[in-house]
Amino acid sequence: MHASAVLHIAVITSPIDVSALLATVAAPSAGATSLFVGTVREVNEGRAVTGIDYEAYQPMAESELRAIAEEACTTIPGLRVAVEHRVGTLLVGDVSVAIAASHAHRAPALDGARQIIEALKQRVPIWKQEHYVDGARAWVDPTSSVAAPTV
Amino acid sequence: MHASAVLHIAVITSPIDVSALLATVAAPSAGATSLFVGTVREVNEGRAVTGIDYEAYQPMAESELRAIAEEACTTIPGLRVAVEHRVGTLLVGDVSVAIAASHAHRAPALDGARQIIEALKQRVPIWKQEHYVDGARAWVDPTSSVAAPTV
Amino acid sequence: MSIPVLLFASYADAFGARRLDVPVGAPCRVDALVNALRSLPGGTRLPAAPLVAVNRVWAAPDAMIAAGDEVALIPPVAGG
Amino acid sequence: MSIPVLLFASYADAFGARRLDVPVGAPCRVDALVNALRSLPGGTRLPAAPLVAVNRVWAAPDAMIAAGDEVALIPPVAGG
Repeated sequence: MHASAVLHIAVITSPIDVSALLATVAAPSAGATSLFVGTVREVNEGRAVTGIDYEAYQPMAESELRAIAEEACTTIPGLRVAVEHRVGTLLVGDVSVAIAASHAHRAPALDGARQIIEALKQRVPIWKQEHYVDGARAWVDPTSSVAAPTV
Repeated sequence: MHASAVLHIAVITSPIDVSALLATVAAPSAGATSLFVGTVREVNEGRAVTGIDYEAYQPMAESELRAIAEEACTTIPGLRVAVEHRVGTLLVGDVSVAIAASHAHRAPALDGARQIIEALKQRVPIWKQEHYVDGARAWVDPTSSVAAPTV
Repeated sequence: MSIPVLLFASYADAFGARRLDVPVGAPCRVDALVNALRSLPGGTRLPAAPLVAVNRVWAAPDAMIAAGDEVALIPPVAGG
Repeated sequence: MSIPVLLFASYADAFGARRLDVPVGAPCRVDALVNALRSLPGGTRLPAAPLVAVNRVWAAPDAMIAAGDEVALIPPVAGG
């Protein structure tokens, strides 16, 4: 069994290269890779979205992402992980987050990627302001059902 | 919510292009994509593997793959699916199977990809003969713990 | 008076062929065909309940095989 | 005699700034700092229990803030 490894963690403004993430976690010992990709959707809670501004508390976002990845590598020995989150202004269809997790076997790889995206959504200090077709903007607040309009 | 769709199913001999699969299931309505990739591992059950010959009962493999994908799209409304399995002689690190499943939300996308790989392993008439460093070859029989050596 | 059967992977190796004309008349039950296969050279290497597909669909032991059906003996699958 | 607090996203909008010097002396508890923030213009828009990070680590309401610590008020996160 290959050693667990957090191979790459980054919060970036440039486009995410999912192929590079897959290559990063590839290994002769890995028989399975699970890649989760989050993309900007054209609608959220019934409102047409044209784009999203992602903002991060950069240093803490990176340290939390690394902590989450390391926790996954601890609970899942042999897991190899690479995660990127993109910030700045993204358009519909742009990739906002990508998580690649590989392992000798499929169940740990699938569990690993899922564990990471769920933790990311809870703990990583990143926020998104949705831009709507009518020109309105609102910070998304998952803790309340309605996005808090700010414009 | 986008309609469910089995966008692409193929059993091929050429290398699998995972980026193309991701593009196939991409949609403005999809906020999440789960890609599962199976690769040839350098070792299986303790024996060093140099490569694998994959053989398929081609027409039934395709029809079972399509049936599995359609079942996933039925149980998970809004799921968009693309699946490719590669046959022929593959080397360590080559991609043998790739499943892309997208959806508006992450849980259905993650569930969909997983449901498909599990069903594929149960029902799709494809077989693998592992090549070992000592020149031996053996068809893998998941129903028995030991691969049945044939050479 | 025989039924052609497609063979794959370990079963093709066992019988030394990818296609075999099994000396049994159609129509017949799947399990009857399997029993006939057991008595052919290499047939002893078949497991207790080998999987069979008729016209590319999984077939139960009591399913009927008609003349002209595409019959395949399916080793334990190992895709992915 | 104030503690600089980093603000982000909806909180930066609420207070009209990305950084605020909160008129309270260090050391002080996290919840004391939050209460001081509530009384500033825009402070009423804070939720009941806003998240706070001290030196980039989540801090409980009873955690202590020392002089020089990096303190950030963290709106409900929405990554991914």
